[in-house]
Amino acid sequence: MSRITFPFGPQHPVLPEGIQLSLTCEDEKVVEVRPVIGYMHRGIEKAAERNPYPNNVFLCERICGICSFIHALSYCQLVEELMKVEVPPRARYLRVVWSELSRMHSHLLWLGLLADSFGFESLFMQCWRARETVLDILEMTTGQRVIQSSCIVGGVRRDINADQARQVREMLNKVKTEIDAVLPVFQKDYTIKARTVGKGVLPKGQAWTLGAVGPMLRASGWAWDCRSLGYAAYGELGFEPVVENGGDSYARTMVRARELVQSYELVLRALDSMPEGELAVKVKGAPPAGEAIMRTEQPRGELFEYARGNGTQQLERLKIRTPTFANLPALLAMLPGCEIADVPVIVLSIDPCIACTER
Amino acid sequence: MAGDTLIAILILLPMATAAAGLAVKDQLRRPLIIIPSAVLIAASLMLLFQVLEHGPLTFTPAPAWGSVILVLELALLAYFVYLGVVRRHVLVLGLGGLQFALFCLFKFAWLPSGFKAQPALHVDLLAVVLGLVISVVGALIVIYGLNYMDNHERHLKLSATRQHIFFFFLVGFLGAMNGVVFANSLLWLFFFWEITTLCCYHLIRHDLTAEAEQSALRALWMNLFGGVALLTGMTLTYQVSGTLSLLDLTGFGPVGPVLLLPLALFCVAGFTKAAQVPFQSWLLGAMVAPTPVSALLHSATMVKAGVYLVLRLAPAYEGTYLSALLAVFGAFVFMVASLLAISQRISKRVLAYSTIASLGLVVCLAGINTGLAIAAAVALIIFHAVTKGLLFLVVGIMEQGIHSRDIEDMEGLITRLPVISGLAILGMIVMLFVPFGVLFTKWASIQAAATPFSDLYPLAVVFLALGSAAGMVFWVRWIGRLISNVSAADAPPAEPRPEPWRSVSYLVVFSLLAGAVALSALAAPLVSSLINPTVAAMGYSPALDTAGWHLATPYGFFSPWVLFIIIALALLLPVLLVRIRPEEVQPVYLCGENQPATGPTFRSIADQATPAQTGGIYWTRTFGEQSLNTWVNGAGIVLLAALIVGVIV
Amino acid sequence: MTYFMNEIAVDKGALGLTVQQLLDENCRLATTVCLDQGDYFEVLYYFHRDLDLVTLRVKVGKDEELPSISGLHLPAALIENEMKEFFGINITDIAIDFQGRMLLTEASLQKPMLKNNANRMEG
Amino acid sequence: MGLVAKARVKSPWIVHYCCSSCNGCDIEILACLTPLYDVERFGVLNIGNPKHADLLVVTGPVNKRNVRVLENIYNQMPAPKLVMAVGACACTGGVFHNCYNILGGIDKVIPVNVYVPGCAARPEAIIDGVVLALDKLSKIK
Amino acid sequence: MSGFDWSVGLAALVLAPFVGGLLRGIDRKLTARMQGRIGPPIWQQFYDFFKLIGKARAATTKGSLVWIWGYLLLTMLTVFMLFAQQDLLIIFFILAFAGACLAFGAFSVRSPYSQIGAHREIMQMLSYEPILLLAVVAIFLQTGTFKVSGIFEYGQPLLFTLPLAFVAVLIALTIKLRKSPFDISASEHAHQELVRGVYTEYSGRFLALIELTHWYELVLILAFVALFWAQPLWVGVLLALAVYFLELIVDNVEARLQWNWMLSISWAAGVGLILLNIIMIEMFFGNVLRL
Amino acid sequence: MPWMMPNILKNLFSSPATRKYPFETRQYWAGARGQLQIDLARCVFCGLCQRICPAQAITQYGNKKDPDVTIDYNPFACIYCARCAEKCPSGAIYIHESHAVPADRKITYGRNDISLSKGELS
Repeated sequence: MSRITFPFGPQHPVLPEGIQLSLTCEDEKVVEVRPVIGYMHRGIEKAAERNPYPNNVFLCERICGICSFIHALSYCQLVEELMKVEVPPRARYLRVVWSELSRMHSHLLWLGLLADSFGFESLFMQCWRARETVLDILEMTTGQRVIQSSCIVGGVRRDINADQARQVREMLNKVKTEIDAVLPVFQKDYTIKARTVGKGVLPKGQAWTLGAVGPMLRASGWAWDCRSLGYAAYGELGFEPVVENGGDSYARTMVRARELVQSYELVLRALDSMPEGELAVKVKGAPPAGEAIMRTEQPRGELFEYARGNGTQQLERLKIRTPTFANLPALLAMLPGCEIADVPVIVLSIDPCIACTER
Repeated sequence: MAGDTLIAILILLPMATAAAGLAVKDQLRRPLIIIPSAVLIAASLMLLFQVLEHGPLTFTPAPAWGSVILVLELALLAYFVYLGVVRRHVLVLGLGGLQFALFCLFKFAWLPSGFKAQPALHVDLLAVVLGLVISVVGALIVIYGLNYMDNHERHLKLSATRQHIFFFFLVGFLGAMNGVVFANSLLWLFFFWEITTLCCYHLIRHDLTAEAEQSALRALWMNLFGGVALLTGMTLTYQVSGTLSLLDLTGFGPVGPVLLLPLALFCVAGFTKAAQVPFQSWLLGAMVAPTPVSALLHSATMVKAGVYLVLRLAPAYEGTYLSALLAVFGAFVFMVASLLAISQRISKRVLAYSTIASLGLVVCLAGINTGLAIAAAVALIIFHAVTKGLLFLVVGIMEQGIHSRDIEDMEGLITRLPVISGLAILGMIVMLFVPFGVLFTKWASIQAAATPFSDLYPLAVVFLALGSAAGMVFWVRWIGRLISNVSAADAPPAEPRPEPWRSVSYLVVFSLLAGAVALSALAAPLVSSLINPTVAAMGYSPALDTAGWHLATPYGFFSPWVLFIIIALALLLPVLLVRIRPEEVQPVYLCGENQPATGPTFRSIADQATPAQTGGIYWTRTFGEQSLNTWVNGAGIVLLAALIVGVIV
Repeated sequence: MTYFMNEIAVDKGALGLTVQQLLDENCRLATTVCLDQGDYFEVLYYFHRDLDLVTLRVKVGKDEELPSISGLHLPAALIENEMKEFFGINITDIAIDFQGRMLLTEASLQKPMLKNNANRMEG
Repeated sequence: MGLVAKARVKSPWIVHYCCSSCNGCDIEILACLTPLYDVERFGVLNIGNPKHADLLVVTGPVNKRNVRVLENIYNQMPAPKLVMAVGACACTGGVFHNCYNILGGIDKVIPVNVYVPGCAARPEAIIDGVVLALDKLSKIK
Repeated sequence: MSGFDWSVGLAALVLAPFVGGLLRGIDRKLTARMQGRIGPPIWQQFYDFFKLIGKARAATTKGSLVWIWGYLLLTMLTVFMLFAQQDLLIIFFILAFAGACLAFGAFSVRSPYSQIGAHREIMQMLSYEPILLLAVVAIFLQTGTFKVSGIFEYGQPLLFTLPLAFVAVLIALTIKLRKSPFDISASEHAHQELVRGVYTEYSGRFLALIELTHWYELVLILAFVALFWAQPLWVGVLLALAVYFLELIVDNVEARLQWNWMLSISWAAGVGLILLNIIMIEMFFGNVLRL
Repeated sequence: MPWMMPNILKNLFSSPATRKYPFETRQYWAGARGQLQIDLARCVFCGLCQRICPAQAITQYGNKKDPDVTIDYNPFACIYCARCAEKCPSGAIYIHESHAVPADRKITYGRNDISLSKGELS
């Protein structure tokens, strides 16, 4: 059998980010995949040991611009845990609001990119059009579209007042209408099903042992979501993970589609039950010597952070394990045996965030 | 020279040469073969003019020849049985024994002694066209074989040459082939037919490897099966009509229904010889033989004997159920062989499948059985023999240059062996694209198939359309593999000069290419002077109008030479006018990870340089023999059964 | 946070055995954290046990070898490569070894996460 | 040739390369292509292949590994070509200025014609950048 | 071939790029509108074309450039022949040669992307060739000739008796125009796993040549569609435009499929429909050659 | 069933959603972090902004007491987090809602390029 070997990335129209998959194919079937990473590696963990700890919020936000808010949230909660700071309740609710809005924009972005990966340009446009309204909400409430910088150690920087809350509800309803127009396409369109059903299957057992997290794991039948841990205000909002059983790209699409609706409901619920009060507490001093870990649920899965303080303004160690890093082994297990045409779909089905992975 | 002398030369000279070749020293082989080859070509041309001028020739040799042939024939049949015994091959033994027994019964029990099918030989235009193909293309291939076999034996490092045996069968075969096409008496036909089977067997097993032995035995039993069918048909013909003369069968238009069964059996015999589905496997196995064998027996001549028989009998079954089913069967073979060829990466197997497909097309055209169809069939036999012979010979030279038959090893051969690759590409273009002869026949055959010759024509035309598209795939891919620009640094070293570049082999290849191109451009005169008279001689009204050297049917219009000029300009002008300066040459796109070196190399895991490989795609899972063969053979058997059963019913 | 954290201090010789026990209990590796403690490395293995965590704490001398657990648990290969690259910790027999070129290139600062390794200020 | 010069301004095809960006600017560039901003109004196509592109849009700072990729993509683009650095990181290194694997802004590697500030650069700023790039294109003879 | 045929053919050669370019521009505009965008001006294709002409020359091999010229010139030949009312079979054979030239051009560069693209290109040819040939056969069964002139002499719209063949031609059209769901060898849209498939290695003026060829191809294919309503011709032109609009809609409501889907759809549905249509002709409408 | 059909038909027959920037500029949201302005007249040169800036976009040249003390601000390095504006003790740093504009070179405001004392940003 003749072999075709070629690089897929780092610069490739399908991949928005720099990662190279060196593919070896027989006929059009992929038989070997070798990942080459490091195109996005910056060295944030080291830089975070140099900066004073409050500045790291802005650095951590920029680990990844798509899930930027949850990176900031996670870091803030980590330092709060390390320093034993209690966050005011309103801040916790606001954090949930922005987290879920981020998740909505991330999932809509992903749905669009998935559509693009199988050449469905108009669907891509439609998803991104819906997403713009979410970004408007974020810009209105936090001041910026994608990198919100509204979370700080000890609380949040911005409030959502009653007037804004009303506007947010209105705009969310608009988003919901647009989502409702788009989701049936993903769910029912024959050609989309032809491209996603049975593509990149990850059986339940394998999903767990290969370390998959987030929608990947949930699409393989595991009700495993870090939001169940009840950080921020999730414990009070009543949260149930979304689970699908197919384990293929279609199931992952469905998990994200249903999470989109779930996030919409969570935002509304959080806005309804938001207590009045302070936005932030004043944090004094430096992180004491000791360790803390923090796990939050990003749109892509579990974000695991570890910090070690030493009594100075700098952290001694900050370790960030991002969801795509955990999902990579699963991706490499799914690719061999697929067609070249399926590679973009399968790669996108893990919702890769290479900037996260390589930090 | 008298016609009967020419016939005798064409049949006996090769045989005599073959016999002499066994005796002479190796140094003398060249002149011994080249001179008679030239004589053969000249004789066949003279015969052509003779027949064109004076009409068909008939000739019955002295009765003594009949006895000679009988003795030889019995010996031959006994030899097949012997082969079955020593090779311990049940099928060969069974079929050989059956054939022997049937022949003895027929000859000695059923046929009245002294029965003569008169005339023994009959040379009409169809026969002479075939004779021309055999003698000209055959002689050229034999000449080519001289150099090829020298190289071949050098490569195999044989201690003693076996070329005398090789050329004995190869040259002798030419005489037998001429015998087949000139024979009118079915007895004579059967005799020559069996000789071709014998030559085929020995030439396939020439290299004496285990694979060659096995393939040769497969070819043998399948051809013996054909022999049995031929013999049975012959017996039945005699029982039904009391004649053994082809002229009697075809001379008076469509035959009565009782004769259809023997005709169907003759067709089955033709199918085995022409390696039609489900008998295709012997031809594919035969590709282990040295390339001149493949070129001569397995594409240009012997397999043509099969379709020749079908075509020769066409007037006899015109308008019958048999005819309609033949059309469908041929079109089906054309389609499946083309589809199977898509998955092949061994060059000679691609050529073999393509040959089967072309022969299927001839069968289909014979089945369509209209003037246009028969004209297309005759034209296809001519064009196919020249072009496919050319391609086989080119592949032979390539194979000796790179020591591989794998198309994947031919990647970028245009940079390593430019002359021979260029010839190959031209040959394939002649095979595939529009102003050339093969495409002209395809044009005519789609037209012929689209005219409602029977109720089954939609099936035939659909098969033809699918098959011709499939043909595109494997030829285009093959050309694509050849022209991929491998830089000299990446390429595995080829033998710098596999063949001295002005050698006889190249001369043969060049003359075949020139012949193919000239015949294509001059298709109209060819049609008007040779093909139309042939068709008319077979009793059909010629359907091709050649006014102004254009080709026109009642339904369509095609001007080979005008298109030839335009397309040649469209392809040649850019070659001359497009220039790129060295500084404009850029490396290929490799996602930005090009290694700054020659050839497509990218940096991959751990910054290591990794060569980008560009393999061919063969869609093996879809078109592979493993996934298709069961269906194909099943359908072929069903169609053949329908043929026989339908005829009986 | 409502989850349990068990911490087990493990000798590096017994690491493989402990990991195998955890895997048998249907745990999986969440991540590892490596700490440069001056004259030795402290490696923390975090395992998911459903939503809970189990921590293994291993001390490795700077010039000692640490056996890879990727043979037992393939997804550990990436993070082990990363540790090897960032700290120069000598992890042996990694299932997929990037030879220290996974995230860093030849031109990069080598072993960047070591405490005494000066950060390059550029840009 | 007037026609070509005029056409050049009307049809800038972009190839986008994400150096070590955080994706913030990348998704804003994609957002520019989507209905609400629709840079195809200016003839912009995200063509994805440097050999076809006129405008290289780079986000993020250059790191030690992708420096060669960036150079390669730039070299594969046929002249006339422009480079647009989008976002603080692509311009100067931004918040990653003190990361060890970062070389800095992309102008350390290839010449940059248009700098678009912002973190992440807003779509409006990117459109302004494209317009500025078109202005520069019109000056190329 | 009369002088009139010559002049119509030559006029078509001159006008086709304008029509084709404009249609492509309208295509992009309408596509943008279907996606809720404003989209480029309808002259955009011409801007692109002239811009590409003005780019610096760069190439990977000479061979690929030569084949691209062949692609253009042979496609022009088909346009000329169609408008000069020649034999449809020959026209589609030449079109196949032109398509093969595009594949050869991509094959002659040793680049994985363009070579996989070329393989898919020939797979596309395997998919649409039979449909086009059989559609010509179906037309022949109605008009009794393979010549375009015969369709005009036939006098009544072919669409009435060849509805299924027409639908099958639409499938071939989608493949030939590289629209979703069959834009597998090279997409009009940039985001494709093969980068730009067969076009990957061309830049500057050679890409412009490909663009020009596409305009000719578009005109050829739409003219073929118009033949289904050749009398009066303006209805045929409207029909072709309607079909083009339909293609745009299809392009925007489908995901890209894989080659095996394309092959099975075009062979099962496309060829099947034409076969059905031929049987319909035999049973209900009457075959002109048997009358 | 082509499920996308209603969407595209609706789009086709309604006016496009495109914001016609740069021909029409949309109202910015109140509180958007668009660009930074430093009013040197109010600045007390305490150096806090330089210290807390995560991107080191602000550089102070000279000591508070020096007569030629000045601040250099690089909008192309700025990440617009507005931390400086929040922390500035003298309220000399403002955040504007309009977005920062692109340029063909990296203009900095202050010492090297455009003078900050004009207090104007285009």
